[in-house]
Amino acid sequence: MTQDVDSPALSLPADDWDGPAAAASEDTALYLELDGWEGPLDLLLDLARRQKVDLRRISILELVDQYLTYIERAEALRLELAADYLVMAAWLAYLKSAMLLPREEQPDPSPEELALRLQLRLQRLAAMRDAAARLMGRDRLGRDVFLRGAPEGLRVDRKHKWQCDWFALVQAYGQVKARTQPVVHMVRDRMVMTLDSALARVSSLLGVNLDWMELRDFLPPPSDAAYADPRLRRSALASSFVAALELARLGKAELAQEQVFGPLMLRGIKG
Amino acid sequence: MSAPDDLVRAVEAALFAAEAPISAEEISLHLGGAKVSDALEELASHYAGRGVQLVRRGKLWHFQTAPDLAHLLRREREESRRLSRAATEVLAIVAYHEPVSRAEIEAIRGVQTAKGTLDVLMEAGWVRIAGRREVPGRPVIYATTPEFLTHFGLESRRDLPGIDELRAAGLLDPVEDALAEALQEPAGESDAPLASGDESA
Amino acid sequence: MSAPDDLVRAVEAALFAAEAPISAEEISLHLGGAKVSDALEELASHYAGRGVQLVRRGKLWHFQTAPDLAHLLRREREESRRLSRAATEVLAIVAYHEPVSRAEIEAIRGVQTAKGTLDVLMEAGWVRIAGRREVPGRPVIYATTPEFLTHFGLESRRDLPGIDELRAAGLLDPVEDALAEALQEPAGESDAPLASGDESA
Repeated sequence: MTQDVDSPALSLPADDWDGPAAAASEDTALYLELDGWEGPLDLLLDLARRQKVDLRRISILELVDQYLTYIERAEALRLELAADYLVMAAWLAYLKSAMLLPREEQPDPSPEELALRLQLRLQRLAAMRDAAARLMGRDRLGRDVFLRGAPEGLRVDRKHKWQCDWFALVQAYGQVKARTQPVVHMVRDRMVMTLDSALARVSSLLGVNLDWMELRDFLPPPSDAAYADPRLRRSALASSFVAALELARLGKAELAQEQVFGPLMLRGIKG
Repeated sequence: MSAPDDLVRAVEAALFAAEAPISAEEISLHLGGAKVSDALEELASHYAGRGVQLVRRGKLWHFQTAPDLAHLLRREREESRRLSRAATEVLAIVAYHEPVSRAEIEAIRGVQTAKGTLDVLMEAGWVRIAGRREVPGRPVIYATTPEFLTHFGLESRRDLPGIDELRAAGLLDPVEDALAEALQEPAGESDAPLASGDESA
Repeated sequence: MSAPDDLVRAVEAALFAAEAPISAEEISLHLGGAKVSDALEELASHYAGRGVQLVRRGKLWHFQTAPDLAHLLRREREESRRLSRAATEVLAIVAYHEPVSRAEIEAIRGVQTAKGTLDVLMEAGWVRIAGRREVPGRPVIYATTPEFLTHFGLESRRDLPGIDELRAAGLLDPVEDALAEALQEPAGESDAPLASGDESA
């Protein structure tokens, strides 16, 4: 039941439609321009209004006939019709045949219900179309009534009340001074385990043990007084790790780690 | 004629000076929080019948020229772009049914509504997005704006032309509701719409 | 009050809607050549004493809000805002080094100082232009105002703590430490790490 308004199928020269389009009644000449309608419901409403009776008392049968005549005529003139119009035509033809059947043979849903539904839809569309016209006909601002042409304007001047306290002020100055003071960088002398000594230690231990061992086991034991300082132990761990990588690179060791952050296992390679 | 008091004068001046319709609250803010509703009423009645009138649209008030003088004042410059028929229909549907989804608009019109149609109405400032309907798909729903009331000279949506009659006639209810109701009526009455040509004359 | 006649109403509406002051001849043209001078006089006297007045300037007429109400058309709103970190630094430098030029402020801060920062301080009423330095380029020099002393509760600038006191209070800690601490916090909140409760009173 829907149709694209912009469908090019509907743009036709108006010349094609100079004569009466409907043969049903000569006095209601239908000057039908195909692009004058927004879809089949719009066309049906227009046809219904030509019956010049209240939409609640409209003859659906007559309406169906008019629509089908219109579509047939358009097809006879080999006008391209949008699919929506044809779908509606098929549905209305079905409705008409159902309505003509004896009451006991009527299908479900009943033709009364289908016809009523169509009628209700037409009523609602007509109501909104009238409402739109009445809305547009009101005294509209800028067209019928006017605001003051040159208002002085109401102004709101925003004024900031700035907040700052003594401490923030003094502290800011302290930070400026601190930031611009010459700074001397001191690097503290720290005990480290050198890479060379770690390399020597790890490779000698690998030589005596062919099983997987965790990297930490290669470190000097904490009982070793020289390595009691935790910072030196961290250095030893780092150096031993680099040593392990180096040995793996040289093909003298294998590394394995089962999970992220899991223990790093190390094993010597024979030969 | 009695001279207006200071508050009335001040409210009058604020309304004249305002560049756009203004609420009582906003006027009150300008006047140091004074209660302005009585002054507004007094002004509205003072200006009734004059060439300029004080009108209320929703929560907003403004002065405007009297509608019966339109023919004298209508500007020469070309009328602002006319709305297409599709756009006026969509606007009416939004106004009379709000809040309403695009699918509901399309169900009434029987055609798809081009995206641009709603955009035009939103650009004009008459329609806004009013949230989403809490049903599957959460469709966007549309409603009218305060500017819509101002532009079309409506005090509120209750002033929409014919809205009471349409509501009483059930023409603002969905087709399904109306159908269910109609089918419950005695069969004799529901035949009427199906009457063939000769009966409907 | 007698109702205005149609001509008066039309003149009133035309004057109201006019986008600029308008002459009697022009109004007359709008109204099909009617003689409008009496209507203008009647309107001028009707509006005398109201919040809006019809005034004549030379040959041109226009409505304007009553001059005694002009102050109502402008409303001030004060918003409290915290001085930015950069502005606080600049204010401190001006306070410690005044009078000082912008180039000197930048040399002390080690960063460029946006013009807007000094404007804010002048808007706040804490910094003023104190003349020009008699060196090439004659740069503007800035100093603090009496309001500055009042706001910060200082008898004179000599009440500002000296460098030694700042150091004792930990306010001259090496930048690295302050920076490291500041970086652990959301930007802009870097004040706190240096604050020690009892001093901030």
